[in-house]
Parts: sequence; structure tokens; C-alpha cells
Amino acid sequence: MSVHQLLYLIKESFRTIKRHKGVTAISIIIMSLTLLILAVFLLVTDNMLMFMSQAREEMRIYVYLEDSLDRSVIEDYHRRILSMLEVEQVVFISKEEALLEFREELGEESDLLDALDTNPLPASFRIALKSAYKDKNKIELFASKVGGLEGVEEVRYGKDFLEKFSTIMKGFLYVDAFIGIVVILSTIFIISNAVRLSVVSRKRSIEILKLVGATNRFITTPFIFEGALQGGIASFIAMAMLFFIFLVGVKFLPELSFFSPEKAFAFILLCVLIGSAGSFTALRRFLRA
Amino acid sequence: MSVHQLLYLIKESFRTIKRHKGVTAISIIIMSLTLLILAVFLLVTDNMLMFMSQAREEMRIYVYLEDSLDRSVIEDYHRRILSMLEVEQVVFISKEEALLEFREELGEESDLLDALDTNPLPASFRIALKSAYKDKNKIELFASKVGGLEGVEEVRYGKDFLEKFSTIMKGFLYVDAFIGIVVILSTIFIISNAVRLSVVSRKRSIEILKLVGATNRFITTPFIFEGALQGGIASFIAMAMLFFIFLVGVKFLPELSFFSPEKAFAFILLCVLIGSAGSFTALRRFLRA
Amino acid sequence: MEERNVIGVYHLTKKYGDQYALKDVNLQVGNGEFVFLVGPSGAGKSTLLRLIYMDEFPTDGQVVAGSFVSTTVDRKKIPYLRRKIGVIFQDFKLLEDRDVFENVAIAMRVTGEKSYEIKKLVIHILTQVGLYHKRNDLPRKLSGGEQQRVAIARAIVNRPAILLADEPTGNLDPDVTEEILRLLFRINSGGTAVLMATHNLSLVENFGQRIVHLKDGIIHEDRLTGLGGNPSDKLSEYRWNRKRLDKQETTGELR
Amino acid sequence: MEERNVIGVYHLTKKYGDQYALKDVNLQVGNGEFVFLVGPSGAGKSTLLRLIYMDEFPTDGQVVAGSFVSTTVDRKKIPYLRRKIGVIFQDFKLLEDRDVFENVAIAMRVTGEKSYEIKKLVIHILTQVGLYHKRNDLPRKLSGGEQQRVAIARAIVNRPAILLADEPTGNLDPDVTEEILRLLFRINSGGTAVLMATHNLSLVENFGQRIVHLKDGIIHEDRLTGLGGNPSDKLSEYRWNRKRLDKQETTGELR
Ligand SMILES: Nc1ncnc2c1ncn2[C@@H]1O[C@H](COP(=O)(O)OP(=O)(O)OP(=O)(O)O)[C@@H](O)[C@H]1O
Ligand SMILES: Nc1ncnc2c1ncn2[C@@H]1O[C@H](COP(=O)(O)OP(=O)(O)OP(=O)(O)O)[C@@H](O)[C@H]1O
Ligand SMILES: [Mg+2]
Ligand SMILES: [Mg+2]
Repeated sequence: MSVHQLLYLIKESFRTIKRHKGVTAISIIIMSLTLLILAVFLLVTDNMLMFMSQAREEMRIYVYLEDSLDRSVIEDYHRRILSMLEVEQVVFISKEEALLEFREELGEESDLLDALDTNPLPASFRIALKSAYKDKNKIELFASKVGGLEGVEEVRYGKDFLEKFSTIMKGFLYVDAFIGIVVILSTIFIISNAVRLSVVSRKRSIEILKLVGATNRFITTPFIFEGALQGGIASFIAMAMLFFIFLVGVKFLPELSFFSPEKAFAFILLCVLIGSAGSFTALRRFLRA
Repeated sequence: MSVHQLLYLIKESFRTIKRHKGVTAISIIIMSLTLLILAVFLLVTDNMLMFMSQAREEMRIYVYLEDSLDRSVIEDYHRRILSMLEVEQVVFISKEEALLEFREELGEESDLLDALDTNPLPASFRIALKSAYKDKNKIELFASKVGGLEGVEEVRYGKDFLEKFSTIMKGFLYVDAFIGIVVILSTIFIISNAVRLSVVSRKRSIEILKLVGATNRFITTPFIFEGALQGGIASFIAMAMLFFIFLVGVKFLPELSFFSPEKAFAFILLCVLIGSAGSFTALRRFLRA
Repeated sequence: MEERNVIGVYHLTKKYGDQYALKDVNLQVGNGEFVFLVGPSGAGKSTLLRLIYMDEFPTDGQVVAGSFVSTTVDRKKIPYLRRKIGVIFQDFKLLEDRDVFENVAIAMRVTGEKSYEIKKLVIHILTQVGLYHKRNDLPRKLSGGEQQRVAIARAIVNRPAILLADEPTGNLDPDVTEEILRLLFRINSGGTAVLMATHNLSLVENFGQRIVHLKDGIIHEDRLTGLGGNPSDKLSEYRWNRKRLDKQETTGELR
Repeated sequence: MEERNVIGVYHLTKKYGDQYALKDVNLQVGNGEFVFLVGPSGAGKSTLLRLIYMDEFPTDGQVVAGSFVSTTVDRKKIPYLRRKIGVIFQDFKLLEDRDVFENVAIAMRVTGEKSYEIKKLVIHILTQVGLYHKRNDLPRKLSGGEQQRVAIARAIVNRPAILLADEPTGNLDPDVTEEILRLLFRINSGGTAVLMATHNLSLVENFGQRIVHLKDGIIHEDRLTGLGGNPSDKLSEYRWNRKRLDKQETTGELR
């Protein structure tokens, strides 16, 4: 393809957009709205995943110590646990600190602790594991290892909660993935069909171009360029609308966070690809027939 | 319009669908997928609202009684409270029952109650209000009324929780309404544009029909019939797909429930209307020009 | 006098942008009259017809077709005008997604005619234009001349009061042309007024009738063939053409 | 001998369904020859042309156009054939969304010609067909004859080796028809072979050339007007044609 021709074809795609203002506008709006729905889905998923990883992040293992244990032994244990491969951080919590924390936890009902004569709570280590070891089986292994230490009363890590949490999360992931597949497929389908209808509406032009000696490349180039442009514009609009929605939503759920710039950029890039690929496949079928 | 003509026009809409199989199929698929997204949104909202009303349903007011109170007084209070306008149900919880419940609540950590010598928990009434009185202000009024009784130590109804819950729910409702508006508008827009593109693709035919003396009604009738048919088929498909998704989702969230048959039927009816209205408005603009 | 004219064009002007397509045109076509409209490409023939079937409206002046007056017509009533006017469009305007039968039948469908009536008449007219065997084909499968004959059939199937024919024989060979012409004459003798735009001068001369000559949007001449007239104008040209054609046909040189 | 023919049609048969549109047709058109293709509506003229520019392929037999052979051609190479063949389509086939200039220019755009070259040539050709003043209008704003001239301009702007003209003057008045004919002859004398389907018999006789008569898909006759001549002897035919054309041009008989 000569430079003249390429320049002509690029100009041509802009001219086509201008000529078919109405159809182009309709198809960009359809695309933006569909992409907005996709983007809402992605943002919700993104936040959910972040929440989950944060919950994992905050997971702690409690090692309860017998009251009889010597301070020097406790310090030795502290060092030993800290040097273990799996461990990220260890905090020692004395009996008094434990009681204070418990009082806080009870909140309004803390007054019933006033009835206590002695402090029934044990001292403990609060251990944060490295991410790589936050697996149910690895935690269990670690727990039994630490539990074997002399003078350790009990190791707790919310086994029940952990199991329940991971079931719920698995459920969420399944449902989310299912909806995700539906939404993503719908998006691709709706976009490529919007593009296809615009190809169909220019069927006669395409036939005539073929009759006057245009190669397939000559015919497809402006369409692909147009598709990419439409995809880019539509995804940009969708992102902008999503950001607006986010600004409203964040007032009620301050924990929400928006896409990172990289993710937003990747989204737009992907839509440019979907747009041009949509044009291309719609045309290919068409040019063969 | 004569009967002959009406019969012809109905036959004609079926014939048109047959003739334009491809475009019809594409537009039904676009519509079903869009409607599926809408239906997913509606189902999630429906379940959330049900969850919220259930939470409201389960809200209880606790009236803590001084240990010194006589059994006969308690029984008198029980009757008096039960006869109050706002009250649906009253349950008396003795000191022993309270301790048992607390033990259950603490779960793994319940062993620390073993250190208690006396039972520090008071006896109480657990009161369920009638729905109409589950308003923040009315609850407060009721609480102060009951709190005025001789020998009532305290009235608790999770004021903090209630406030937090209602903020979150308000937040959810706002975000949901916002997303809802986006999704509903998108749906209507996408559907009416899919229809519009099919009108545009038959622009020449419409012009010719006008030139040979067809009235606007003659031209619009088959389109409206077609739009209604497409809307009906697409929404039926969307419902079927949603039900399938629901069957998967309910495995992980057994609390989920599907639309009632009336709601599902209303949805399909609405889509029939949207389909025909879409055709109608698309054509009206077109026939004027 | 008004009653006798089915088409009345008074001081008609049509501008596109600042170009005149028609300029102060006056023309009356009587009930049952047959008028040829000739003139070079771009003279305004099709524009005049478009104004008569009220697809467009005058920039100035007035068009009367049947009982419809362009300046006062209710746009919702235009379909009823169209049912009284049969139009053979220069570019045929066939419905691409319906077969030949339906393309002709549609002109009756819109009036709410009964199906068996439609069937009877459409089959009759298709036989007349020689396309009965193509009745189930889509327009794109037809040759140019066949498409033109479908357009003709559709325009006359209703036996309209007015027939506007825009270059109806441009894609037809002389034999078929004559047949079609005869058909139009038959319809005309049944009371339909015919206004036919054409370039086929030999045709005009052969079937000498009233001829309206349009040029640059102005009526140049409105006369009867074979009658009087200045030899310096087009008349001698027409005669010459006709003689040549006659000679060719009689000697059978072409076959 | 093969080299001298730019179009070769050998035992060509084309069936639609079980209807023959063409039946065992044989026809050779020499380099730079001018051939009229006549025959009644539905004879198969347009079908023959479609097979030559390879929009369709034979049911049986073979078509050779330039160096492209229908039985062996690579479909991806067909655009290059189309650039060597100018076609004036019976239904014009103009691009509805582009103006007159672009409709003509597109035939050069596809070849990757430089913009200023395109501009120069398109303006030249539009002037020749009398449409320079309409260069910025969309096709739907043109009269039937104007549209036809745009189609003609597009077909010849590339100075193709072969020109296929399907009823190119059906919407043109005699004056413009003669002008267009002269244009086609000029292009022909520049070396382009022309195959022109037409119903306009007076035209054929006036500009007597080789005439191929098609009827019901069969070649009925292949002869030179006014001259008995052996149709298989292309050479004498050429000479004779050239002489006639030269004479016409020098004596100015056409006006
Ligand atoms: N919609 C339009 N917009 C602008 N100009 C137009 C429009 N329609 C017609 N014209 C111009 O008006 C003039 C008359 O056109 P018209 O179609 O009436 O010619 P005609 O006599 O039918 O010619 P032909 O014999 O070639 O069909 C032409 O120059 C044409 O370009
Ligand atoms: N795609 C097609 N499918 C079926 N039949 C066709 C198709 N194309 C052409 N025909 C038929 O083949 C025959 C020849 O058609 P063709 O267009 O070649 O005629 P023609 O000589 O060009 O006639 P005209 O002068 O009317 O244009 C006609 O009877 C036509 O109906
Ligand atoms: Mg015209
Ligand atoms: Mg033809």
C-alpha cells in the first residue's frame, strides 16, 4: 500500500465518520453504555478482590502461653518464632494488654468484665505470616509446629472462620466469574454486532468498491481504523462515567477505590482492540461471501 | 384498516422476520444479553432489599431489668408491654438464659466465662416491634417510654448499629439506584437503537412504500408487531439464562431467591412494550423526516 | 375548465440551493390526455413529476393533482393522492426484499384490496408485461428491462387516474417498447391521463401526441406532432429520425 | 492470435437455477476493437458482461479477459483485473455517500495514484461529460442522465484496456448521447477495446460497427453493419471500422 493510499484511507475514515454522524454517534453511545456496565462489574470485582486480599493480609495466628512461663523463655520463643521461614512479624501481648483489648472488643457490654476478680486471659504471641504461607494447609502445619513448643497452651487462628471465609469467597468468585463471563461475552457481542450492523448498512458501498478494483485491504483499512477509534472513544466515555459514579459511591463506602491508571489504560487499549477486531471479523465474513 | 389489510400486515411481519433472519437474530441476541444484564441487576437488588427487610424484621429491643425486681412485677410488665400499640411480640429472658446465650455468642472464647463467680448478666425482655414502628425516631420514643418504668435498668436497641446499618443501607440504595438508572437507561437505549438500526437498514423500503400510497399506519404496524415479538422472545431468553445463573449461584449463596412468577411475567411484558415502543419511536422520527 | 384538467401546474418554480430546476412552469393536462415530456438531461422533467406526486413541494407557484392542491394539502392525506397516481420511477424503486408478484401487489395492498382481487389483477398485468414466469423472483435476479417492466406493472395495476412515467422504456428494446407503449395507450383510452418523460424521440414521433419540451427548467414548446411548426426547431430533426428508423425496420437490416 | 484478443469467450454457459442465461456463447474481441452487443430485454447481455469482469463465474466454458482466465484465476487477483476493465453499469452503481468527484476519483484511488494526478484527470473527465459544475453534489441530487454520465466518467477515467458499457445512454437525450459516443470512440482509438450493450438501434446504425446480436442466451448474429464481411476475419473489420470512424471525425458528420 502506497503512502498516498494510506493517507487517503485515514482521511477517508474520518470523512466516513462525519458522513455517517448519526450511525457513528448511536454506535458509540451503545458501546459506551455497554462498556460502562462492564467497567462497573470490573470495578466491583476489583474492590472485592482487594477486600479479600486485605482480609488475608490481616489474618493473624495467636499462640497462647501458659501463665507459668518465664519471661526469658518467652523472649527466647519470640526470637525463635521470628526466625522461622514462614513468619513476617511477631508481637507479644501480655495478659494485661489482652484484657484491655477484650474490653474494647466488648464495647457497650464491657461493664460485665468488672465482675472479674482475676485476669483469666493468657499472654500470647500475635503472628503475621508471609503471604506465601497463608494457605490453609501451610497454616495448619505451622500451627502444629509452634503448638509443639513447651509451655504453649493453645494455637488459634480462627479455623472455623477461615474455612467459612474461604467458602464464601470461593462462592463469590464463582458467581462473579459467571457473571463476568456473561458480561464480557455480552460486551464483545454487542460491540461487534453494532459494528457489524454498520458494515451491513454500507454493504452496497463495499460491493461497488470491489467492482471498481479495490483490494480487500483497501476496503477494510478505514473500517478497522474507525472501529479502533470508536472503541477508544467509547471506552474513554465509559471510564469517565464510571469515575463519576465512583465519586458518588465513595461517599457511602469510603473503602472503595478506583482503578489504577494502568488498569484504566489497559481497559481503553483493550476496547480499541475489540473495536478494530470487531470491524475486521465483521468485514472478513462479508468480503468472502 | 380493513381486516384483509391487518391480516396481511401480520403475515408481513413474520415474512419480514424470515427474510431478514440474520439481522433479526443479531438484534434478538443483543437484546437478550442486554436484558440479561438488566435482569441480573434486578435480581441482585431484589435479594438485597429482601435481605434488608429481613434484617429490619429481626431487629429487637432489649429491656434490662434490675436483679431486685419481683417476679410478679415482671409478669405485670410483660403484660403491659405486650398490650402496647407498637409491640408485636415480647419474650422474657432470665439471668440464666442470658448467660447461656452469651456463652454461645463467645464461641471459642467462652471458656473465659468459667472464671466468673457470679452471673453478672441481668434478666431482660426481648421486644419485637410492629413494622410500622421500626423507624429510628419511633423506636427512640418507645425506648424512653419503657425506660421510664420502675426497676428498668436500661433499654438497648443497638442505637449505634441501627444508625450504621441505616447509613450503609442508604448508601447501598443510592449506589444501587444510580447503577440501576445507568443499566435501565442503557437497556432502553441499546434496544431502541438496535431497533432503529434495523429501521434505518430498511429505509429505502419505507420510502418506496410511502411513494406507492402506504399510510403511516400501514408502514408502522409490521414494525411494531416485530418489535413486540423481538422484545418478548429476547426477555424470555434473558429470564431463562438468568435462571440458569441463579441455579449456579444458589449453590454458594443458599439465601438467594429467584423472581416471583409475577415479577418475571411483568419483566417480559415490559420488554414487549419496550420493543414495540422502540420500533414506534424510531419510525416516527423517520416518517416525519 | 378546472374539472377537465387532472394535472394543473401554475407558475411553478423549484430551486435547489440557488439553482433553478424549474422556473415559472405552466402546464395543464386534461382528463384522459396523453402528453410526452421531452428535454435534455437535467432539464427538470423528473423534478416536475416529483412535484406532481408531491414527493417535494414548490419553491413558488402551485401544483394541482386531482383534487389535491400543493399549497393546502394535508400531509397525512398524501397517501390517498399517491393511490390515484401511478408512477413509473426513472430508477424503478422496487422493493429489494420482495418478489416480483409482491412488488406489483403492494400498490393494491396499501389500499386494503381483497387478496383474491389482488391476485387476479396482478397476474393479469404481469402476463401483459411478459413477466408472469418471473413472478417469484427477487428484483436483483432480473435484467434491467425486466425490472423496468415490474415498475411499469406496479404503476398501472391500480388503473390510476393519472400515470406519470419517467423514462419508462430506457432499458427496453424496440419490440418491448412498442408493446409497453401500446399498453399505456390502452390504459390511456380507459380514461387515465398519462404524462411521460422520455428521451426516445423516435418514439415520440412515431406515436405523435402532444409534446411538451422542457429545457433548463423552462417550457420551451408545447405542441402537437406533425402539426405546423417552424422547421428550424426540433421538428425536422424528429422527422428525419423517424424516417431513418422506419427504413431500418422495414428492411429488417437489424435482424 | 491469442495476444490480439483482449476478451475471449469460449463455449460459455451460465445457468441460474435451471434457466439458461447464456448458452454455449463464443465471442472474441480484439485489442482496440469496438463491438455493439444488442438483443431484447433478458437476452443475457448484462450477464455476459458480468462474467467478463468476473463478478460471476461460468457454469461451463471459459472467459478470458486480458491475462485473466476465469477457470484458473486467483480470486485475490481479481481487483487487478477490475482496474484494467472500466465498467459502465446498467444501474450506475454510484457510491451514494460520496460526491461526484469522489465517485469518479475512486477508480484511481484504488490503484494508489497520487492525489494531484487524480485531481487533474478527474476534473478533465468531468468537464468532458459536462458535469464539472456538479462535482460537489451527491448522486441523489443528480438527474438520471447526470448520474449515468458520472458512471461513464468513472469507467473511463483510468483509460482502461477494456471498456464494458451496459446501456450507457438509456437515460441520455440524443445530443448528449452523441457526445458520449464520440468520447467512447476517442477512447477506443486510444487503444481501448469497447463492448457496448444497447437497445438504441438508431445509434448502432449511425455509428455502424461490429454488431453482436444476442437472443435467449445465444449469439444469433455477429456482423459488420453495411458490410457483408466475414465475422471471423477480424483484421478487415478493424480497417473498415477505423476508416469509417476517421471519415466521421474528419467530415464532422456526427453533428
Ligand atoms: N435534490 C436535489 N438537490 C439538488 N439538485 C437537484 C436535486 N434534484 C435534481 N436536482 C437538479 O435539478 C436539475 C433537474 O433535475 P431532473 O432530475 O428534474 O432532470 P431530468 O430532466 O429528469 O433529467 P434526466 O433526463 O437526466 O433524468 C438537475 O440539474 C439536477 O442536478
Ligand atoms: N442472479 C440471477 N438469478 C437468476 N436469474 C438471473 C440472474 N441474473 C439474471 N438472470 C436472468 O437471466 C436473464 C438474462 O439477464 P440479463 O440481465 O443478462 O439480460 P439483459 O440482456 O441484460 O437484459 P436487459 O436488456 O433487460 O438489461 C434474465 O431472464 C434474468 O432474469
Ligand atoms: Mg429524470
Ligand atoms: Mg441488462
